[in-house]
Amino acid sequence: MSTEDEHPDLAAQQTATDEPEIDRGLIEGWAARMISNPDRAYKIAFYTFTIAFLVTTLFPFYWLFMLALTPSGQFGRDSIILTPGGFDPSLLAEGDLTMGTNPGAFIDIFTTVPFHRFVFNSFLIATIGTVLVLFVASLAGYVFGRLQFRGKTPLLLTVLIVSFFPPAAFFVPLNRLFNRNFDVLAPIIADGSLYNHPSSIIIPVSALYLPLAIFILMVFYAQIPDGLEDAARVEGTTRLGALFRVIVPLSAPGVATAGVLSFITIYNEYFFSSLMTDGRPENWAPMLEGVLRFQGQYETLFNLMAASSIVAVLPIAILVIVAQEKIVSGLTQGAVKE
Amino acid sequence: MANVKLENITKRYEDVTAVDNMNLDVEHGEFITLVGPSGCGKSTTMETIAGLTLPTEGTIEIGGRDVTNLPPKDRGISMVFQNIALFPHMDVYDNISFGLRLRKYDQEEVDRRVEEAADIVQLEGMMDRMPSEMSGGQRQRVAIARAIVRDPDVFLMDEPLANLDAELKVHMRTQLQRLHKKLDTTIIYVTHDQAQAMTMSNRIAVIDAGELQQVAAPLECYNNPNNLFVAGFIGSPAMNFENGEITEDGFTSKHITVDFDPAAHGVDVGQQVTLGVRPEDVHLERDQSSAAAATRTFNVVTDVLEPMGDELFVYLLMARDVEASAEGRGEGQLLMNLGPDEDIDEDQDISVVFDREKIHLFDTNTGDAIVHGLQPKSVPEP
Amino acid sequence: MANVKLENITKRYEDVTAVDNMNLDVEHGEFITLVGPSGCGKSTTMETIAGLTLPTEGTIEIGGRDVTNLPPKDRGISMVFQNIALFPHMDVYDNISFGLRLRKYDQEEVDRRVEEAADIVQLEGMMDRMPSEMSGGQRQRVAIARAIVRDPDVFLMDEPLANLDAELKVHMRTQLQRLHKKLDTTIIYVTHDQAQAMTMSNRIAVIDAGELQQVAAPLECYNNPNNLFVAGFIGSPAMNFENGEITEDGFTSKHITVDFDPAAHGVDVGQQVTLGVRPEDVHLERDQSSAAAATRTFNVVTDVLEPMGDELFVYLLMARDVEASAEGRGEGQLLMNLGPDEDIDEDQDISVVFDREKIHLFDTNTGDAIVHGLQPKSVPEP
Amino acid sequence: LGDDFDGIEISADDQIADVEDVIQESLWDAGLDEDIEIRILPGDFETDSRLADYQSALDAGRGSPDIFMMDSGWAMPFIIREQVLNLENELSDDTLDYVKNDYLPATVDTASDPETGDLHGLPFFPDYPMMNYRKDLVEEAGYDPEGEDWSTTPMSWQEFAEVVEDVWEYHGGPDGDYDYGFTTQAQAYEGLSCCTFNETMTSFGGAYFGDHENLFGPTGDRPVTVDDEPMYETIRMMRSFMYGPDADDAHPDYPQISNSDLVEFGEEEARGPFTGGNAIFMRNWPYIIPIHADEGEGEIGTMPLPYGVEEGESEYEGAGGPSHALGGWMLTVNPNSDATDDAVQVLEAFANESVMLTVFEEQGNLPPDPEVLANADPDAVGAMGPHLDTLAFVGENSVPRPVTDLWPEQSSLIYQEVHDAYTGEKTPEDAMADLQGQLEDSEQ
Amino acid sequence: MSTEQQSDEGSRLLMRPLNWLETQTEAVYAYFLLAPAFALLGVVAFYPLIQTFRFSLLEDQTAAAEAFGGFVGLDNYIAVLTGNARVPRQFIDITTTSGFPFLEMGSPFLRQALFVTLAFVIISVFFETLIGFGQALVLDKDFKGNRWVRVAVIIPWAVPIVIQGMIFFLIFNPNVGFGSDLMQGLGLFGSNPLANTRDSFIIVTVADIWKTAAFMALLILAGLQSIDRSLYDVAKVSGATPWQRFKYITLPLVAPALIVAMLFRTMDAMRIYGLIDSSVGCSTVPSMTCLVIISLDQTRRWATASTVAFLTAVVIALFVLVYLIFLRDSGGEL
Ligand SMILES: Nc1ncnc2c1ncn2[C@@H]1O[C@H](COP(=O)(O)OP(=O)(O)OP(=O)(O)O)[C@@H](O)[C@H]1O
Ligand SMILES: Nc1ncnc2c1ncn2[C@@H]1O[C@H](COP(=O)(O)OP(=O)(O)OP(=O)(O)O)[C@@H](O)[C@H]1O
Ligand SMILES: [Mg+2]
Ligand SMILES: [Mg+2]
Repeated sequence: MSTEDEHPDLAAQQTATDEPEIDRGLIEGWAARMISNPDRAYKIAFYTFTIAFLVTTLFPFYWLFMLALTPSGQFGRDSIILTPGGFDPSLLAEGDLTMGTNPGAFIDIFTTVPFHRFVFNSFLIATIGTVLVLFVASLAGYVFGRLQFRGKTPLLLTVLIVSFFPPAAFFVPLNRLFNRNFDVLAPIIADGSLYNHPSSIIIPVSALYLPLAIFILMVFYAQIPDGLEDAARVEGTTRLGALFRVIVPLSAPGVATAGVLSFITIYNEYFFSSLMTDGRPENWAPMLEGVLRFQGQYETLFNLMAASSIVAVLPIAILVIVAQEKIVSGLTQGAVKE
Repeated sequence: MANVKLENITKRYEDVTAVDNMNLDVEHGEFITLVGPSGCGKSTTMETIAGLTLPTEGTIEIGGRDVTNLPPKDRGISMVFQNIALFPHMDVYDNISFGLRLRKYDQEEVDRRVEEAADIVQLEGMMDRMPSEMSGGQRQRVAIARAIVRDPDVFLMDEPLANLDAELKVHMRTQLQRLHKKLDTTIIYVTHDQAQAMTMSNRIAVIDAGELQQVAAPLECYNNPNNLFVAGFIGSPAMNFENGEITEDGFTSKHITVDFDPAAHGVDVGQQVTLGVRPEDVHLERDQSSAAAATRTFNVVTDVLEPMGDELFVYLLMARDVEASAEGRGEGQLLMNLGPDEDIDEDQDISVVFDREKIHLFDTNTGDAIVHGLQPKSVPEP
Repeated sequence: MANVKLENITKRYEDVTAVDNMNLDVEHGEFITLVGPSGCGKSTTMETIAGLTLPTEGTIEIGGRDVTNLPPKDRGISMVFQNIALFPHMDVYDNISFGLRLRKYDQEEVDRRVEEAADIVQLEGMMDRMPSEMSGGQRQRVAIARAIVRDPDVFLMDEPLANLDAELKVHMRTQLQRLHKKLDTTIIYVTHDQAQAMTMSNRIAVIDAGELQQVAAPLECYNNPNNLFVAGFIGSPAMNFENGEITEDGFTSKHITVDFDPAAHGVDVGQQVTLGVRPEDVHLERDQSSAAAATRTFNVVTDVLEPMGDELFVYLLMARDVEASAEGRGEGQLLMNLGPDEDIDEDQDISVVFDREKIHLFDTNTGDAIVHGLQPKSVPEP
Repeated sequence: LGDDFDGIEISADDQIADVEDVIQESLWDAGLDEDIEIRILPGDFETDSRLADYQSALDAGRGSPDIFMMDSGWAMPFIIREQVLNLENELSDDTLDYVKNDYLPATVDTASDPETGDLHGLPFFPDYPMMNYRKDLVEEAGYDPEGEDWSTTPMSWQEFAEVVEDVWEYHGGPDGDYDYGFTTQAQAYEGLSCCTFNETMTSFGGAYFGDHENLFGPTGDRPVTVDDEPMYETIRMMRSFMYGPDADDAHPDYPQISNSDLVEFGEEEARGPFTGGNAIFMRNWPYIIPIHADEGEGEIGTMPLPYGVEEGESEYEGAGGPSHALGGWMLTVNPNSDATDDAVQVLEAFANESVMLTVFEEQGNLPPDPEVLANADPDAVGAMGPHLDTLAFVGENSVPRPVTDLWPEQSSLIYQEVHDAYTGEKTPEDAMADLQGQLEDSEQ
Repeated sequence: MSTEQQSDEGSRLLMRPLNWLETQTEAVYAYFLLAPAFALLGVVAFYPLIQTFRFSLLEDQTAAAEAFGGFVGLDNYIAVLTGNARVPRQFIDITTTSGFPFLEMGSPFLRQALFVTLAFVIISVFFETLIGFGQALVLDKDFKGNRWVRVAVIIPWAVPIVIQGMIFFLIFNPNVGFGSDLMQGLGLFGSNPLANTRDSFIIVTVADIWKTAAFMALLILAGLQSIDRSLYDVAKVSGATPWQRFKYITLPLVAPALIVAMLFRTMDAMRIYGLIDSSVGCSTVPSMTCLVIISLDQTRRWATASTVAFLTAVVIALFVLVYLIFLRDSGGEL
């Protein structure tokens, strides 16, 4: 099968070498080459775009990093642009390796509060939540994407309706529900209520994220050729088996995307988690609670917030790196003869 | 015992009836081939048997059990799909062993069977290729291996050899026949390849527009086709047809007359009939000895020659004034089949005879066969 | 002028060399067919010509222009893909008219051409079906229509008729030939179907494992194969081979001797050669008149019979003690081709002769052909 | 992983949670039953979120935490709704007496039901703003704060503005080393309506709801008095400070001593430049003093906030003269707790001088009993030491916020209109007229 | 009857319900598989929504422990729609006048929750889609280092909203950031962007685009990856230029994913709150959800909050209708 490895390279090299360049101005020659060789222009445009995207997406991060390195006393002295506040390279000569910055912020966040525990809580909650979401949404996505039955459209719309409401709209009833003491739960959970229990974060957040996951999976599952599901069923799977053994792996880009989106959402969730836990890391308070610990009634340790946000984003960066193999796996190619 | 029984199976899509009230009884251990024009409903029939499509009406039995509502996995079948349908995310080994792994066979057994199947389809050493890295024929062989690696009661094979070269086709043909004998399974097969249909099957089921036309042994269909459709469909190149009328003396058309006793053949004088004769039953006058009973001689003109290496197809015009229709054989055109070295040219006047015993008569209006082979004439020709 | 010229084309994948230093010169207006075993590199060659894959080495010219680095759209080609690859989101009309709409033909012209193409492939009235609602053969016909609706300089067709029934195949064959004449285009064709290869092509290019074996007119390949591979590959069923040695008197093997003058045929005494004879050049002793020059009689035993309707294949064992290998024809096995009504049984002792003029000799070690057709013996046989 | 702590949980903030052990010790020392353990939960970071948090806990009838630390800015609605325990019958008479007689009266008011006068919360610590200034810079410019006893002698806004202008000018003005002569908080947020605007317009003799006895209600039966001259004065003065006397709706008598960044400033934004050595005067809460001691530039001095008109010159009782918005926190008991008795005992222990002192030393949180502050040893309280005088003065001149059940929505109406007037989107007259209408509506 | 191996007893038991399912009709099967999703949604979404709807018909009660008073019918809705609700910024505040155009803004355009939200949604979703598509196309290409570019492009989406708000708040903070000076220098912003409704609106919009373009990119990328590459071969041979391949193959095939992405982006943008709250503040840029939260958390007017939430849902429903029509046209399942 051919891939995107088209010929621009070869073509570009060839024309580039036999182009007489002596008597042309630099720009003029360049323009002429662009015109005579659109592939090259295309390539340059491509890299320009890529770099522009990179700069715009990464700059705020870079800036956040600079903020983290700024010692607390340096806010407001001069604005932070490309270097952290208080940055003074001349200090290097005096043996100050930090050059007036405060890399210690990245240690302080673990010593002043157990930030790692907060991150762990969020990570665990997000992992469980994501698995739950993907499983439930897979079943529903399969139904909506691949089955024909009466009542499908109304049901699908019903799912969608959930996303019409601001999360706050669910809050008062849910708060009353989750804080009620259920005697049945008493043996499992300390006081029979879900307060301070991870499930009180996982359940509402998963449910509110469910419609998006269902829609994403529906779209991707619908695209898998029927032939493959048929083949799996003949080979001896149930329909559900075919879903998890064939349709899900083949929808890897969609599933991984839904997974990443849901993981990030749950990982960063704050609204429900701040209300369903008492804020102690032992009681499953989430990562964001940890970040916001650095924001007091009056004093806000922006540098520590920045440092902790950077640290908090790391697990997600790793997740994305791992998942991206799946996100970009374009596997269906040549699956069936059509 | 794994007989397969279709009873009144009908499958309707929105605007097409893909399968129309089909009744088919496949014996245990039988090798039956479904043939028919493209879009006639062969694949749909297979899918219904497999349980992948629910029939709109009718019931299906496999091994005496009503399976109409059973899921595919409980029907004891395996299937080669026309569209191949390899799992793109699995390598060859995983594709082939998929069904076995589902059934939790132990690793050794899986390996052994996969190796055996790969051997049969000549795919040794490709075990870790992905489908996207294989040629069309290789993919098809993986699909076959995936089906034969298990030993189900019924094999459904939809065009399993379409992308294979002649040699491999012959090889696979033999292998499938051996497998059939060895495993004592029932095989339902779809092919467009006459050679496969003729050589492999116990019976052929000829389908047209979703309706069963004839179910019989291959030679039976070839020699005694039920109707015009079967006659035209079975045999390649197809039978020659000539529309005409029954006269007192036999058959008369614009170009030819063949004389026989209408009464003795169950036709009425004046009846519109179509006469059919296969290309190999048209002989040069000088070879007329090879016909069991030659008709009178017809003078024809050669049109196009198609040398095939092992044989030579000669298109004939029954008269100089016949328009050579390029769209297959038209009225007044005739095809004959000669040895490869026959010394013949285009646009040459020659004389041919038909083999009387191989002449078929059909009712032009209903298409039903009337007679296969003309009886010797009661009154000897002068 | 749209000749196609491949010069030293090589295409390597990670672990396979799909095309190996191929040189091929296709004339303007020629119809050339690539044949070869599954996985030999036919599709890859087509993709290289189309510009979908960059060759690892070598250059390609179309119409005298070096197109090695041109994108497919600037090569003036159209292609039928082996995997069909219809656009799933377009109905039949949109699939067929895709290329035309890209080129902004006006609506009437598009309609006219689409109708014409649909007519050729017999898809009238299916214009608004989606690919998922069609049978395998119907989809393939859409793919063909999509390619022929434009008039490019070069047509590339990879197995375009694989899923069609015999009748349709013949129809399409004729249609493609007409199209070829009418449009005066160059066609490069891949097929596994001998009949197509033989009847349609001006020349056949036989490929094995990425290497070109012979490029010649179909009958040339059939009658004068360059080497053992071509001899075995072209012709279905394949040629019979017997390995033996040259003696003073001619050829001797475990089962047969054929006498001729080694010197006159350019072979040395003691040389290991393989004798080849096609099934249709093996005759019953009683029919030996039909052979131009019969060899001596061999006594053989019939093994399996395969009645095909229009002919009968008989597998022969050259001696009672030969093991009938089920894996195709092995040592000491022979296939012959008889008329359908020949009166013969399995396991019967019969005598056969070969046609001397149709005997081929190959060097067993190199595989190269030495002689096609034995000369009349200088010393008449007693 | 559930924990089985069965002591008393106090939801407070992060900083207080840090000194849990010290507080526990001092509570025990103050006579708390040794069996009663406390645990301080960090609670939420922001006062608004904490409000939401407590609201949902109380709405759902949740039993934990046992004690809430509530902002006096929003505790009143809970008290009015009887959602927190009425302490009147729970606390010992001694403690009740001590609180009602010796605690800063304004803090007791914000913790009591306005209708019945029943105490629902134990004031934990009050908070009041001061004017902070860079003593070193002021002295360089030729002033003598100590000699002139700035620390307990309030200036008028006019005097103040001139001093600031002068000092700023001395150091180069807007183009010199200091971007701001003066910083305060004028962002559109609670702090504007409860505090900075409130205290400034009060010092000009204005009032939201007429006489100060109306501050805690009764809602609906009190006048709305925002469309009034002191309000315009305050706004015009602030506009002069930010945009200069020549700007639209600016007060021509006041010089420019800052810039329009103030409309984006909350506490931290105001503190940043000051601590960072970029501002000379700043209105802020005492929390900045330990921070400044740690990392700030120069020497810090404090004084009361300036006043607009003399005390008593106001049309409304209680308004006029130096005014300092009273903030602060109280402890309330969760009635759903299954250990209310223990929780009340913990409160009793908090009403103890040594506990107050411990908290003051550890956290810089002022004792609710002014006597304790007065008796504190300046050397024992760290950075706060030099500022005890000012704090005492400021405490006496504090003005509570008008918290009722309607305050949260009235507050946002106020800060939005005031902010619009500050930024010049509306004239002071329009803004206050609009506000008058809105407040009257909400009072119904 | 089958010669195939039987799985062990345990998994047979487990298989039994699955097998039972296999033999049911498509509809029964569908309902069965939907059960978990609807059970979850039922408890966490539908039940609360019914409650919330009930709340919206009750009277607010700020001075009692119970937040709701008696039944008042649609009074809350009328109050909110006529600009008379007890909220600091109105949902919609239009009065009729006698002269042309007969309608007059009661407060400025960007101070009315409905309008500020609509403007925000239209602008941000438009640019997010555009930029996200561009990013996805870049990410879809094979080039050196693309895995890192991919991570870089996706990562803004991983930043918690509060932090994102903080970043933009600080960038435009006069003390810390450089944003105000820069934008003033360019003549785009006034002196105090965070205090200016228009400037703040732009900041929030840009911040949102910065963050959520990645969401679009991710979904579109997944859509792109699911396209059978051999279709591009066919298109190339048919003579399609890269643009035509995009238009006729990529776009229609990615459309279902794209529309779902846009649909959810739109719904999300309609509910914007966290970003505003943590950067410029709800009083400067009052979105619909801002009103909900203010009434919920600050003023404890829960009936009003419920009413605004339901009105928000109605507005979103109207938008969704448009999408569903597109989704249907694009051949998506529905
Ligand atoms: N993408 C790929 N990566 C690795 N190997 C490949 C790839 N594509 C094809 N091949 C290998 O290259 C060889 C030639 O393949 P090609 O598709 O050209 O065969 P073919 O002659 O068309 O065969 P068939 O008749 O079965 O279609 C095969 O061995 C195949 O496995
Ligand atoms: N999903 C579908 N929706 C509508 N019509 C369909 C569908 N599937 C098949 N058909 C139609 O049903 C008829 C029978 O199709 P089927 O696939 O069984 O044909 P076939 O005999 O296998 O043909 P071929 O030899 O071309 O594969 C065809 O006319 C086809 O167009
Ligand atoms: Mg089919
Ligand atoms: Mg191929």
